[in-house]
Amino acid sequence: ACGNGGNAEPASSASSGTETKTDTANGAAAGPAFPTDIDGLVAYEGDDRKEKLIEAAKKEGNLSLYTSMALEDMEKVAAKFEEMYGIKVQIWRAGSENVLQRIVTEAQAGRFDYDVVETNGPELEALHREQLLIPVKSPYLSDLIPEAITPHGGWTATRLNIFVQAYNTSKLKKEDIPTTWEGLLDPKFKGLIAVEAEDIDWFAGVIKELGEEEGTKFFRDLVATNGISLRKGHTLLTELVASGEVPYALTVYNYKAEQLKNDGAPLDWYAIEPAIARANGVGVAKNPKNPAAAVLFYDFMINEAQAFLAEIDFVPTSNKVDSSLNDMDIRFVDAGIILDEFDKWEALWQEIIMEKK
Amino acid sequence: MLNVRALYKEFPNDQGETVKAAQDITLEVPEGKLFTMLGPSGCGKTTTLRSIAGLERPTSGEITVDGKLMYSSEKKVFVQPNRRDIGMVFQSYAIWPHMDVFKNTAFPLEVGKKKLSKKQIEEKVLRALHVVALDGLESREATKLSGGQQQRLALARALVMEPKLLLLDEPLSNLDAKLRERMRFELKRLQRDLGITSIYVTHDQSEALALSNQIAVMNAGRIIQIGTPREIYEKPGSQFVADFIGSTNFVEGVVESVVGEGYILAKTKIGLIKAYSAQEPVPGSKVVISIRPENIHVSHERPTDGNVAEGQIDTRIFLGEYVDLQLKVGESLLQARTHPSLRYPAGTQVYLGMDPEKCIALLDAKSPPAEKIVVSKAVS
Amino acid sequence: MLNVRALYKEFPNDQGETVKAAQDITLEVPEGKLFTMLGPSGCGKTTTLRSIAGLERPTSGEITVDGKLMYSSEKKVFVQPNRRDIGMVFQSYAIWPHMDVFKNTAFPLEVGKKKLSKKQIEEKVLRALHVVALDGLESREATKLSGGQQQRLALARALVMEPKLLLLDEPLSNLDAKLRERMRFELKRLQRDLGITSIYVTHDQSEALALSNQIAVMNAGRIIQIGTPREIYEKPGSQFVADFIGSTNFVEGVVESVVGEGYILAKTKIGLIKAYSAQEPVPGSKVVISIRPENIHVSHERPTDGNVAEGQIDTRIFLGEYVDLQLKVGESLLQARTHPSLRYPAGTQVYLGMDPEKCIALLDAKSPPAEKIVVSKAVS
Amino acid sequence: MLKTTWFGPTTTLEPKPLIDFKWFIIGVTIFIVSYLGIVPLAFLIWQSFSTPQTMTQAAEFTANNYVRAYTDPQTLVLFYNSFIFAAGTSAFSLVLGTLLAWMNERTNTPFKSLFYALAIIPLIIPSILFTVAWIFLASPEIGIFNLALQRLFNTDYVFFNIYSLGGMIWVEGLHYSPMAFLLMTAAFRSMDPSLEESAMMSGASIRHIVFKITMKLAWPALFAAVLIMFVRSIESFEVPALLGMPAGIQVFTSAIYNAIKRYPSDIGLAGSYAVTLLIITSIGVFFQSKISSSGSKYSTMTGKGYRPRAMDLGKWRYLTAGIFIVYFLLIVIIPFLVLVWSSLQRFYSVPSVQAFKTISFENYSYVLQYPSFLRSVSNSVLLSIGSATTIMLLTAVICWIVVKTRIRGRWMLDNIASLPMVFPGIVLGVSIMILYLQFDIGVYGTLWILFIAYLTRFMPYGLRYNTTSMMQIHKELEESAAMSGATWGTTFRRIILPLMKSGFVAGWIYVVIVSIRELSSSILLYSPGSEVISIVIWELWENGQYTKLSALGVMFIIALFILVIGMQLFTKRIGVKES
Ligand SMILES: Nc1ncnc2c1ncn2[C@@H]1O[C@H](COP(=O)(O)OP(=O)(O)OP(=O)(O)O)[C@@H](O)[C@H]1O
Ligand SMILES: Nc1ncnc2c1ncn2[C@@H]1O[C@H](COP(=O)(O)OP(=O)(O)OP(=O)(O)O)[C@@H](O)[C@H]1O
Ligand SMILES: [Mg+2]
Ligand SMILES: [Mg+2]
Repeated sequence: ACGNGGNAEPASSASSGTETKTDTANGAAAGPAFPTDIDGLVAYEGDDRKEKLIEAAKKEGNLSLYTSMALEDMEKVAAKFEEMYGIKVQIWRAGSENVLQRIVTEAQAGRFDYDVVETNGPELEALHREQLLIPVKSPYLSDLIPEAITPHGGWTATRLNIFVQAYNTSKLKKEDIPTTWEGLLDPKFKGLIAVEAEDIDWFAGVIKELGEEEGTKFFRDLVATNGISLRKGHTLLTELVASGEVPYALTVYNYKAEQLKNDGAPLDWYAIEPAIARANGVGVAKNPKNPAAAVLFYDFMINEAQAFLAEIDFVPTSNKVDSSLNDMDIRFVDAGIILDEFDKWEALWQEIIMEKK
Repeated sequence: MLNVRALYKEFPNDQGETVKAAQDITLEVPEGKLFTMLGPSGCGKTTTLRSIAGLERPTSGEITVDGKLMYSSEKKVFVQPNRRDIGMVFQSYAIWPHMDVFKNTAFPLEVGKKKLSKKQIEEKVLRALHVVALDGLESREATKLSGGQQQRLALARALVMEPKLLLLDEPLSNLDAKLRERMRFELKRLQRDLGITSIYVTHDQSEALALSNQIAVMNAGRIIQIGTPREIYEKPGSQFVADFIGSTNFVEGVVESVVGEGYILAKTKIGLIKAYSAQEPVPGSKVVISIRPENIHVSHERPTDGNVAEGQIDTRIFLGEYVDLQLKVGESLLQARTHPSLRYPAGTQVYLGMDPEKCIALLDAKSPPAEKIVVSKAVS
Repeated sequence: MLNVRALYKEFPNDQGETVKAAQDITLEVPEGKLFTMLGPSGCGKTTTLRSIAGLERPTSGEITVDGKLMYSSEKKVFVQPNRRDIGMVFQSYAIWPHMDVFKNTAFPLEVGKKKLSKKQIEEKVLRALHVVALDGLESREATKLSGGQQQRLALARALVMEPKLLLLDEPLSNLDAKLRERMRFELKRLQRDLGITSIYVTHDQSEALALSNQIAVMNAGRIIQIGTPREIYEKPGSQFVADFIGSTNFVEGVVESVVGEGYILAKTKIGLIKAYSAQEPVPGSKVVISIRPENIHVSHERPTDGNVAEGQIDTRIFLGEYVDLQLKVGESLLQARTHPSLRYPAGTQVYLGMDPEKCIALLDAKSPPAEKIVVSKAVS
Repeated sequence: MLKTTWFGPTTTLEPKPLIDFKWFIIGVTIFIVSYLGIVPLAFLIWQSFSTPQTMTQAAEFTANNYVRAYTDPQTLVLFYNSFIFAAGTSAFSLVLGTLLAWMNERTNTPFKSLFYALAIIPLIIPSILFTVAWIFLASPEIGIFNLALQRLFNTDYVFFNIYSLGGMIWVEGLHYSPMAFLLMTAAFRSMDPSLEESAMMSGASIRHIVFKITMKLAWPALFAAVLIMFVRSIESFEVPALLGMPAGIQVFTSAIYNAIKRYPSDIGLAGSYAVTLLIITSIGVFFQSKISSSGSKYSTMTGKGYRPRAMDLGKWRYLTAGIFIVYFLLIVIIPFLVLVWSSLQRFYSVPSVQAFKTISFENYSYVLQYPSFLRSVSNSVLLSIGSATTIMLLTAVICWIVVKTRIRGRWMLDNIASLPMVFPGIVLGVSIMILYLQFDIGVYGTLWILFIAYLTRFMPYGLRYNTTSMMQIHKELEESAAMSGATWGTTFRRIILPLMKSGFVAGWIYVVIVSIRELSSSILLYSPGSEVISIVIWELWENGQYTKLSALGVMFIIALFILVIGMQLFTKRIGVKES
C-alpha cells in the first residue's frame, strides 16, 4: 500500500506546493511580469532577472539545501550567500547516496523539504531521472567548461574531484615514480600500491581511456605482478599515504593531497594524464518551497561561488577561475554512463581488483 | 474468619509428573484465633499457606477471608495477594537486600492503604523492632544481619502492618530457645491483643501446643487431624499423629473385650492392657496401643492400680531436664521419660505403671488412607 | 584436631563503626569429637564458623586444623578454604539452584581430590540422600524443594564428602521434631562412625545437650563457658549460662555461712537455702541461686530432707509431656515442671522440695564481664 | 464469637477500578514494544519481496531478491567469512569481558574500584577511531608495536598484522568486550556469594567454582552476551571495511552495504540478506526465552543470608591485578594515547621528536567551534539519556512479563522486542523514514523521529540486560512486597527496579553510549536543527580530518567517562551494597 501511495502522492502535494507559491506571489506582487512559480522562474530570461530574483528571494527569506559537500565547507559557501543576499540557508548534509535516498523517499511521500540539492554527479543524474530536478536557464552557464553542463540541464557541475596519484616521500623517491600506467608494472612497486575500494567510476574511466581490451589487461597485469590493496575512504587513503602506511595510492582527490602536503606531510601528488574527474553539481528542486531563492542559489553556485570554491581548495568548473589544481588534462566520468553501466563495471572491478572469481 | 474448602494444589514437575502438594485441605479459623499447621517436612504446609496468601493459584477449591471470597475455582474468583490484607512471614525470610532494617520494616506502612505520617511510621516501626529485639540495629544493612536477626526482621515486617490475617511460616525456627520462648509469648500476646487471626506453620511440637487454639496435623499433602492441642496430644486419632506429636511407644495387640465407657482390654506382648479407644472395636480385631514415655511410671515397687508390666532398664540417656530410659519388657523395648533424680542404673529390674486413660488404642495402619481422616470438631 | 586461639573478627559497618562479631575466641576440639557452639541470635556463631572455614579472614588470631596452621595473623598464614578439607552446611543452605538434588550432592565428589568412578559417586550420593531421607527426590530440581528438604539437601552435600572437619550451621532448624530427632541421631552415628571432628552451631539447647561432647556457650561475640553438656547444664558458671541453657529460677540471697564441701547456706526470700557453690564466697556476699524448674519437687507432704519451702500453685500450663506450675512462695514466683499426672488445681497449698546439690549459687551479675569467663577444662 | 459458615453468603472484594494500573502499564508497554518491533519487520519483509522502487517505476512483487541473494556462490563465501569473524569476535570479547567482569565483581583483585568506568572506554571510542588507532598500533608498515619490536630486535620481521582475520577479530573483540563486561558484571553482582562459598567448602578449586557454579549461574547472561555480540559483529561495518578490505576479506555486511548504496537503492536485496540475520537472531532469542522461562533456576539473589561479598583469590589476585594492568595499558591506555597523540597533530605521523615539536591544541578549539557542535552535543545528550531511560524502563516491564509471569505467548513478546536487533541500521532508518512520511503525525523532521529510531534500535539490548538481572531475583522478594500490601506499581518501583539495578544501570550505560554513536539511521533521519554528535564524527571522518576527530574522540571519552562514574556513584546509593 505504501508503494502505491508513494507514487500517487506527488501530484496532490505538488498542488500544496503551488499554494505556498501563490502566497508568496501575493506578497511579492511587485513586478507583474515576473513569474512567481518555479516553472516560470527557471524559464525567465529577462534582463531584470537578477534583481527580481533577489527581491523575490528576500521575501521568501529562507532556503533549504540538501548537500553532500563537507559541512564545514558548505557552511562557508552558505555564509557567503547569506552575506550577499541576506537569505538564511538551512543545510542538511549527508553522504551522496543518503541525499539521494532521502529526497526520493520524501518525494514519494509527497514531501518537498529541499529547494536545492548539491551533490555528486551520478546521484544528481539519478534525481534527474526521477524527475525531481528542473532545468534552469541561467545566463551564467556559459562561463562554465562545456563538460560541466549536462545535455538535459537538470543539474550542472560546479566543482570537480580529480583523481590523482600520491606517494609518501620518505618511502619513495620522486625519480622512481612512473609517469605512465605501464610504469606501475615495475616489480619494485610490489605490495606498495593501494586504491580506494569503490572507485569503480575511475576504473571505468581509465579503462575507457586506454581502450577496453588494453585497459582490462593493464589492471589484470597490475594485480598479478604487484597487487593492489584496497582501502575504504579517500581521505583515509590520503592520510595513510601521509603516515607511510600506503606508500603509493592510485586514487586520491588532489585537493586533499594538496592540503596535507601544505600542512607539511611527507606526501606528494601528481597525475598520470589524462586524470579522471568526478563532477559535483547543483540542481533545483521540482517543487521548491522557496523557488526564487533556489534559483538564486543555483546562479550563485555557478557564478559568484566559483572563485570562492577555488579559494577553499576545490576545483571549480568555471572557465573564469584559475586553479592550480585543474592544471592538467582531465577526463570526466559520465554520470549517466555510470548509472547505466554500473553493473558491468562493478562486476569487472570485483573480478579484477577484488579478485573474486 | 478464614475458610478453606477442598483446596487442591498440584505442581507439574520436570518429568511431566504432578506433585500433589496439597490435597483436599479444608479448614476453618475463627476470628482472632491462632491456628497451627504441623507436619513433617515437605507435607505441603508452605504450599497451603501460599495458596491462602494468593501467591499460588490453587488447582481447585475455595478460600474465604472475613466473609470475602478470595479464591474460588468454581466462580473463577482470584483476588490479588496485595488486596487480601494478609501479612506473611516467609520461610526464606525474603528480606530485601537493598534496604536497611528500618526501611524493610517501614515498607508495608509506606505502601499500605492507610496514609500514615512519617512520625507514626517511625513509631510503629520502632515498636515492631522492639518486639523482635532488634532495637539499635535500625540502620544496619539487611544483608549484614545474622540468620536469626534476618528472621526476626521478617517477623517485624509482618507484624508492623497489623493485618487482618497473619501467615507465619516457621517464623522462629532459627532462634535460640530463650529468644524463641520470649518471641513466642510476645507473638501470642500481640496476636491476642490485636485480635489478628493467624495461621502458624511450625515444625516444633511444643510451640504448636503452647501457642495454638487449634492444630491441624498434615501429612503428604493432607490434613490428618484437626483439634485443640490437648485433643491432638492426648487423643491422637491415628498412629501417625500419635507418633508425630511427641514420641510414643506403640504396642501391638488384639482386642480381648470391650470394657465399656470407651475402654477395651487388649492382649499384647507386654501383657493384658486396658486402653482407651474412641472407636469401640469388635473383639478380635487388631489394635495398636500408644503409650507416651512420660506416661510410663518406673518404680521399684509394683503400682497398685492401672496397667502394670515388669521390665529391665536397658539404657539411660541424660537430656537435661529429664532422663530417658529404654526398658526391656519381654522382647519389646519401651521408652520412658523420668525425672533426672531417678538414679536407677542400667540393668535394674523395675515395674512399669501405665494409666489406662493414657493408653490409647488405635486401629489404623501407619499411614491411614484418606477416608479415615479424623477431624475432631472445631472448638472456637 | 582443631585449635582456635584468640580469634577476633570485626566488621566495619556503614556508619564507620566496627561490629565486634567475634572476640577472643579460644577453643580446642579433640579428634573425632562433636563440639557445639550455642548462643543467642547474633552472638557470633556463624562468624566464628566462617572464620574456621576460611570464608572470613579474621582480624587476628590463630587457627590450626590437624596440626596444620590454617590461619595466623602473626605468621601471616592464610590457607584457602578449598584447601582446608572442611565440609560445611550453611545457615542459608546455599543450594545451587541450577542443579537437581542428585547433582547438588554429587558435586563435592566430582571436584574433590580423590577421583571416584561414576558408580562410586552414585553409590555415595544415594547413601547420603538416604541418610537425610531424600530418597526418591534425586531428580527434583533443587529450587522445587520445600524449606526442610533444602536443608536436608545441604546436609547431604556436606556429609557426602566425608571431610576431616565438618562445620554445621543450624543444620536441623527447619525440620520437624520427629525428623530432627532421627537426623540428629543419624548425624551423631555418622560422625562417630566416620570419626569426623565436627563443630555444630545450634540454637536448640536439647540438641546441644544430646549431641555434643562439648559445648561452648557464646554471648555478644565471646565464649562464656566451655564444658561437657552435664557440666554446662548442672554447673553453669554464670547466670547467663544458667538462664540460657534451659529455664531456671533465680533466687537472690546473702551468704550466711560456708558449710564446706562446696556448699553454702544463703538467706533468701524463700527461706534459708543450702546450695552448691564452685567459688566458696565469703559470708555476707551476695549470691544468686539458680534452681531449675524440674528440680523443684511439688507435693502435699513435707519432704523430709533437702531445702523445703511452702507455697501455693498460681497457674498451671499444660505442655504435653509435662505441666508447668507457677508457684507463689512469699512474694516470689517460682516455676516448677511436673509430670502431667500431678493434678493439683491452681490455688492448692503445696510443699517445694529442692535438693541442695541442684541449687547452684552464682556470684556474677546477669551479663558477666569478660574477665570472669569460666572455661572448664576440656574433656576429651 | 463471629462465625461465618462454610456455605454462607460470601462477597468478593469491593469492585476493582475499571482499568487496573498494572494491566494498564503492561498493556501500554506491550503495545509500544510490538509497535516498535513489528512495524520495521513488516517493512523489511515487504521490501524483501519488492523490486526497487523509484519515482518513475513502482515496486513490484518478486521473489527474485531471495534467488539473487542466496544462489550467488559469492554469498556463501561472505557468509562463511562473516560467520568466522562473528564467532571469533564474540568468543574473544566474551572471554575477555567475562574475565574482567569476574575479576571486578567476584574477586578481591586490587585496584578494582576504578575499573568499572575504565573498562568501558573501548566501547566509548567511536569505532572508526578505534580501528584506525589499531592500524597505527599494529599495521605491518607503521604499527607502533611492530616498529618498536623491530627496533628492539633489530629485524624487519612483522610481529603483528592487523590486516588479517585475526586482526579483525582482535580489534572488534576488544571493542565489544565492554558489552560482555557490562552484562556479566550485572550478572555477577546479583549473585549470592554463599553459592560459591559452598562450592569452595566442597573442596572445589577456583577453576571448578568458576566453571561449574559461577558461569553456570550466569548462563543466561553469557548466552545473552553471545547473542548480542554475534549479531552485532555480523552487522558491523567499520572493522571489515578498514581492516578486512585490504586483506581481501569480504563479509556479509558489504553485500548489504553495496545493495543499498547503488541506485536505485536495492533495499529488497539488503532485506533478503537481513532475513538470514533475522533467522539467526530468532533462534538465539528462542533459546534465550527458554532459559528465561526455566523459572527459579537462575535466581541467585535470595532473601535469606544474601550478603554481597567478593571471593578471596589469595596469591592469585596478583595475577588478576596483572591482567588488569596489562588490559589497561595495552587496550585502554595505549589506543587512548594514540588518540591523544594524533589529536595534537595536524596530520598523523609516527611519534618522533620532530613530530613532537608540532603539537598544538588547535584541533580542540576547531572542534569546539565546529558549526552546530554545541547543538549536536545537547541533542545527543538529550536523545541518548532519554532513549536509554525509556528503553530500560520499557524493557524492564517486558522482561518482568517474560520472566515472572506465566502469561501464554510471552516468549513472543520477548522475540518481538528483540527483532530490531537484526535490522541493519540503514534499513531501519529507511523504514522509519518511510513510515513517518506516509503516516504524518508530525514527528518527521524533529528530534522525535530519532528518538523513535533509537528506541527501536536499542530496545533489544536493553531487554537483554534487564532480563538477565530480572532472572536473578528470587520470586519471594517480590511476593513479600505484595504481601505487604504494595501494589504492582509500587513493588516494581521500590523492589524490582532497585534489585535489578546492576543490570539496569549496565544496560543504561550501554544504550547511552551506543545511541550517542548511532549513525546509520541518524544520518537519514536527522534534519537541520536535530543534528547529533555522531553526524559530526562522521562528518569529520568523511573530510579526512582524522586529527580533529581524535580531538573530538578524546573529549568524548572524557565526558562519557565522567558520566559513567557519576552514574556509578549515584546508583551506589540506591542498590545493594557490597561488604
Ligand atoms: N558483614 C557484616 N557486616 C556487619 N556486621 C555483620 C556482618 N556479618 C555479621 N554481622 C553482625 O555480626 C554479629 C554476629 O553475626 P553472626 O552471623 O555471626 O551471628 P550468629 O551467632 O550466627 O546468629 P544467628 O544465630 O542469628 O545466625 C551480628 O550482630 C551481625 O549483625
Ligand atoms: N514449584 C514446585 N514444583 C514441584 N514440586 C514442588 C514445588 N514446590 C513445592 N513442591 C513440592 O511439594 C511438596 C510440598 O512442599 P511445601 O513447600 O508445601 O512443604 P512444607 O510442608 O512447607 O515443608 P517444609 O517444612 O520442609 O518447609 C514438597 O514435596 C515439595 O518438594
Ligand atoms: Mg515450608
Ligand atoms: Mg548464624
